[in-house]
Amino acid sequence: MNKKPKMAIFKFTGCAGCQLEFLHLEDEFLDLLDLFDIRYWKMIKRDNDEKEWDISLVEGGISTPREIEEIKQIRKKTKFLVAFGDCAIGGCIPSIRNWTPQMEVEDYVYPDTSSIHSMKVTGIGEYVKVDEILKGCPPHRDTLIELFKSALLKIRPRLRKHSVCVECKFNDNECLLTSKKMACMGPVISAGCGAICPTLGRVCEGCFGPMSNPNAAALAEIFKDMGLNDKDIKRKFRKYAGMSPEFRMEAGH
Amino acid sequence: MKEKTIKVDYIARVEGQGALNLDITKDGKIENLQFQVFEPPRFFESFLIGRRYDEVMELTSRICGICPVAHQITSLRAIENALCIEPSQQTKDLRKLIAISAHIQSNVLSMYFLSLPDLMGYESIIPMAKDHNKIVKRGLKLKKLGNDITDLIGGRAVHPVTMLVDGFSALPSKNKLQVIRKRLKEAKQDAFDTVDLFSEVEIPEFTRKCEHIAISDPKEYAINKGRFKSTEGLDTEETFYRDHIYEKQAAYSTALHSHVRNRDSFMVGPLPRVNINFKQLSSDAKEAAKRSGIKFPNYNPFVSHLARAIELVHDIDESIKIIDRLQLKEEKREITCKSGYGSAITEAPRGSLYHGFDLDNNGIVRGADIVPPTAHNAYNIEKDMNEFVKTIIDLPLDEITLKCEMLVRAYDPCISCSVH
Amino acid sequence: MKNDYSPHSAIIKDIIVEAHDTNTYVLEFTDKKFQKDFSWCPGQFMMLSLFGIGESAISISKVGDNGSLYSTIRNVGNVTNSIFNLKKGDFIGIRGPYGLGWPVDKLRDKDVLIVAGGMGIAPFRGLINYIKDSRKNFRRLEILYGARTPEDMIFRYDFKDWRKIKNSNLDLTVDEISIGSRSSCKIGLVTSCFPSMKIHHRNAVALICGPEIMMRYAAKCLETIGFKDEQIYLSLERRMKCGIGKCGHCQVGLKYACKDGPVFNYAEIKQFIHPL
Amino acid sequence: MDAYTIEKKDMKILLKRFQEDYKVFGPIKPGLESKFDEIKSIEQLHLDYISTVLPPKKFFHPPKEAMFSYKIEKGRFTSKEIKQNEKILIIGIHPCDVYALLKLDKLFSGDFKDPYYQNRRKNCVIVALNCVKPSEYSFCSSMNTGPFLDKGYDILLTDIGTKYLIELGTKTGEKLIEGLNLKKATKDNYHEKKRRLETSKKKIKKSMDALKISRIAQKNLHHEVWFDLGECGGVAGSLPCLSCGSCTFVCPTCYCYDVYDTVDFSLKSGTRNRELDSCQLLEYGEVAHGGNFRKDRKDRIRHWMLCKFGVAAGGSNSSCVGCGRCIRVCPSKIDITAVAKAIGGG
Ligand SMILES: Cc1cc2nc3c(=O)[nH]c(=O)nc-3n(C[C@H](O)[C@H](O)[C@H](O)COP(=O)(O)OP(=O)(O)OC[C@H]3O[C@@H](n4cnc5c(N)ncnc54)[C@H](O)[C@@H]3O)c2cc1C
Ligand code: SF4
Ligand code: SF4
Ligand code: SF4
Repeated sequence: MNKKPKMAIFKFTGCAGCQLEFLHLEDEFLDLLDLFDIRYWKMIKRDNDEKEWDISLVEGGISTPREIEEIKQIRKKTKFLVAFGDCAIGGCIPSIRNWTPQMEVEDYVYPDTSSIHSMKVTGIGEYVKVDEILKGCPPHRDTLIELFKSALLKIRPRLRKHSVCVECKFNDNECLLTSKKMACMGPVISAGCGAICPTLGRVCEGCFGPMSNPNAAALAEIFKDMGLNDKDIKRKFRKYAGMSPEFRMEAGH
Repeated sequence: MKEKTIKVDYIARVEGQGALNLDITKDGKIENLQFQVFEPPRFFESFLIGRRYDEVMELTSRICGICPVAHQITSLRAIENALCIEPSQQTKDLRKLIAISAHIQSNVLSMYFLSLPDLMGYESIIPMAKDHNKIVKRGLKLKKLGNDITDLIGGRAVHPVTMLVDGFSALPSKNKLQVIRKRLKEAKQDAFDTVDLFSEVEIPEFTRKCEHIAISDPKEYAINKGRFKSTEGLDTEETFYRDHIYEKQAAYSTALHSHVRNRDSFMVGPLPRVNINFKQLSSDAKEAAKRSGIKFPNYNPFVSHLARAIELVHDIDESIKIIDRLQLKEEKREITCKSGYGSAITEAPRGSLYHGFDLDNNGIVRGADIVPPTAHNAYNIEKDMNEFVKTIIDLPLDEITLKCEMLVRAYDPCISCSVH
Repeated sequence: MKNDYSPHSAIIKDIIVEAHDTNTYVLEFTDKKFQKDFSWCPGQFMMLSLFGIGESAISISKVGDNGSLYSTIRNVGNVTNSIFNLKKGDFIGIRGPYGLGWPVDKLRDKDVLIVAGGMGIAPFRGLINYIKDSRKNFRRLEILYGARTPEDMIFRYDFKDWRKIKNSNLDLTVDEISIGSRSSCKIGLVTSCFPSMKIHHRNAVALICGPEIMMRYAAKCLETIGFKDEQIYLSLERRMKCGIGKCGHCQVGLKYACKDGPVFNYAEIKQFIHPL
Repeated sequence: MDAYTIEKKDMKILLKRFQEDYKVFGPIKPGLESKFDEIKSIEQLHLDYISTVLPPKKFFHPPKEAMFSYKIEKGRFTSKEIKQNEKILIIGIHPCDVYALLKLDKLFSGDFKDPYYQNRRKNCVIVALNCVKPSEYSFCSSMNTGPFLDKGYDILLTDIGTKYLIELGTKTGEKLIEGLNLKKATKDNYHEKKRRLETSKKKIKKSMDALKISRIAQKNLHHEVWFDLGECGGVAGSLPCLSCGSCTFVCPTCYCYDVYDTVDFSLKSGTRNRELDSCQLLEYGEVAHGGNFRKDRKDRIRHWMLCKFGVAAGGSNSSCVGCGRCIRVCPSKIDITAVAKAIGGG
């Protein structure tokens, strides 16, 4: 009768925040243990089963040759592979370093770089096929729950990727960009967070990555009109998803 | 010459990717002991260069998903020190409250989710949840309380968003704070029960006197600010951190090893905090400590769990105190950029956390220096292990292995942080 | 107030496998009176509903003698996939019928040309049977049906009957035929059958249903052989969330596909379905 | 019907009366970015507001709402309509927004009725407020939807200096002020109202040809302005559209919504919900096999504008009322009146 989906959770180059977001489902945690058979989760379990999994959540980007091998192995043993959070999708914040020569980056931190095997950070999609992405740094708990439920129902989760402005409007917020002339990234960033930042008086910095079909060039132009210089604009786009094809131009080469 | 080899390729129930290696020779000597951190570095210090002062907190937050709040506050304070800004009392209070909430969350996670399964004989909390439903539920409830406070003040629990240089972008609602206050009151009993639980579970008898360091303030149990103090006489301001602490690289580890200048490795974390700042604990926390039967200062690293539980009692008391004095008024912030270096030390859940930034005239970062608690501890873990293994050398191999892992988990290392 | 969004419960009486990704479901309302009063016309659709998953617009391909509804479904997404996991005896929600069906009145005493692509044959099945049953009201019937492969063709068991209809022709085309298959289909686009049709455009009406590109192309071809826009009708597919002209998704120019369609006169919507 | 006046400082009397039977909502901030929210005390009420972020549409066709709760037992479902029967009163709705509601009323009735909208509408009293301080973005006067109102209200207020003129539109309105001992309105009061209407009209700078626009738009389906709006910008100084959707969500006549189900972990019960959707968003036109009827930005913004010009399926029921919100919130400075001008309907 054991038809619980077998689940695995992995960490690569990242901060564990996405796994924490999972752990922060305190109200649902015990339900989840009943519904899923968690077979691999290093941060939580000592006995980890490396056989095969129905669903794997992968947190973190890929930044070493060892990680490339590991993610390929995981792909082989996984039916449904989820890029869990921005790092796994496109490298996220750590990818800011990709614009600096790797040697320079390493020399600044380590006296002896011979034992460091880092490369540019990328998302896991660079090396393996990904079945679903959960946007966000970290993804919102609700989207995680949506993913779990749709996995149980075997349907595609409803994860809308329209702009943050939509959620911002749902909250009846005054627009920071048009009324306060603050450089908000909302119009090009994917919804999912509930527009937390604009609702709390801060511009959207873009932690859910690009929305579907964003017009980054136009927003960059708007920022320029507001008095931001080239470097400011690059910094804005070269943050959570600078490597994404959608923001690549604005993030600079 | 090897008789036994202890090898853990990927240490479970800690944050991040680390391994453990050591050989025991026939005559009981320990060789090749390595706490190998193979977590890939993300080079925060490198890519922070060129970023603006007001986004540093947002970036350093991503060093760690468990203790983002600590990184945010440390960054903010370092930047404020560089810009010679003294934030308002309200900002300090709110920061302290959110820092404490993060301590509650992280410490409960460490105690209940990561370490308790060892002490109660489970591989993880998952099977334990069936047999000890009440205990697990208590853990979840306490953790949720911590998270909800972070959520309320910061906007979300992981990588909160409201903290700014010299203030907050939005203040929490008073009504919601009152609801939290009520829940804190109710959680008090859970905190006492936690202390009881961790004074009852059996921990290894092992003591190694090493240097314990924490920030300290005579007026309060220091979290966000204090003098950098040790049990061996170190007593300095955060600005002079680099005069006393330096790092060395070990080839097998991406985490650097910290040393006290002219001395040795040292420990930071809840145990050093309780040891050094026992006097400043709330009276209930002190009382709970007394009842536990353990004497402080204490140099058994496994007592760290109990120290976390004692801090939990204190954290709840302190949170209520802060909520009661918060007025919550909108405040104006005005920031002028200037060049300079600023540094700060705070107590993250896992111990002292150092950030230092060099800014140019336009507020752009020219240099960054970050030392997280687990980087402070990494070398000390090896030193402890070296002594500890000697005391359990006669046990079967898998038990030695488990005990070694338990020692690592007592430190609740945050490996991603340590590498950053 | 009556709630038009509220689905009626129906039971799956039978499942007929049509192709590897297509099944026909025979549905009966649990409320027998409701079933008796149910009236429809060919080309209309209903909203099938699975609570927890969602709703989908599905054509009524036939209504049985006892009033049971036949819906032929291709497995493409959430709702359709979940319907595929259902068994005989399982329950499903139905709202409808909705929309305006084929313009049967306009077909009277006319040659009728039916052009179907893929799933597009589903809404025609009812119409073809209707024409068969009142044969004298219509003139020549020409059915052109194209699919990807012969195995993708649905209602194959009906072909024999359709071929028996007097003064009619059924032409089948496919994109490809696998080696060894004994198919009588032609390879090519449905439009390749236009030249051999025995109907005269001056007194004919063309009805098209299929993927939108195919419909646009077929309509264009019909224009070139003399059909006027007014003589062409299309049944459009759009995303539908409510089926009753409230949610907005199915707008085609000034019309809703759900309320004013899904069958439209080509002249009416031409300018909205051709991309800029 | 009779008309009355009330001193502004006495408005709390009116509010108190309203609160006896209704939960009262009104604008809570002065200026352009106000918000309709619950009014518990008179200090919260800011009738001097210029416009709100979301129109009062949010009370009748909320951004998100649950339609049904359902249960599945042994494969059979039962569903229950989720009803909302709270009696509310909204004070301070401007004429353009009232007109928008009248349009939505039509849209949500007809052969098929929307019980959710209609129920909420039935349970709500409208205390409208003539607009003496139109925003720089408004063009209601050319759409015949303002700045002053002639229908659609239970009670209508007009700021006539130190007083409000109170006009009554329905029996409900009449009943509400019964026994309050208000002063009867004088000729002078009406005179002042008229004077204010004239000055208010003069403040309106933008315009659009309401009578012609739908015809003109229909003739210009392939005008180059659509391409410019979607891809290059430069329509009266605008940048290209971002597809952020803001314009549609703040629009008082945009009605499109998406429907989706949620389940709880039992997978056996949950709710069927709806949420506002927008034709400016890519997902709006998606269908099976990767199809999308409005993949290009220019098609989406064209559709939106056409809808607002009354050339989409909503017809005049979804067309523009000239509130100016979309102009204000557009980060790319796209101005619907400028687009109308560009195609010759200015
Ligand atoms: C009038 C009418 C009559 C119809 N008659 C029939 C009929 O008789 N038989 C029949 O089989 N079909 C018919 N259809 C088509 C049918 O309605 C759709 O195929 C069906 O609604 C698909 O629903 P679904 O929930 O299964 O798929 P959905 O889950 O809605 O997905 C459909 C497709 O859309 C895409 N998609 C949607 N959302 C996303 C997203 N967020 N991300 C990525 N991709 C996405 C996917 O490619 C997916 O394959 C008819 C349609 C209309 C309008
Ligand atoms: S504040 Fe930002 S997210 Fe909100 S509407 Fe304005 S631009 Fe969009
Ligand atoms: S189709 Fe019309 S009503 Fe719907 S979102 Fe677009 S403009 Fe608004
Ligand atoms: S608000 Fe402006 S940028 Fe955003 S979708 Fe509307 S027209 Fe486009």
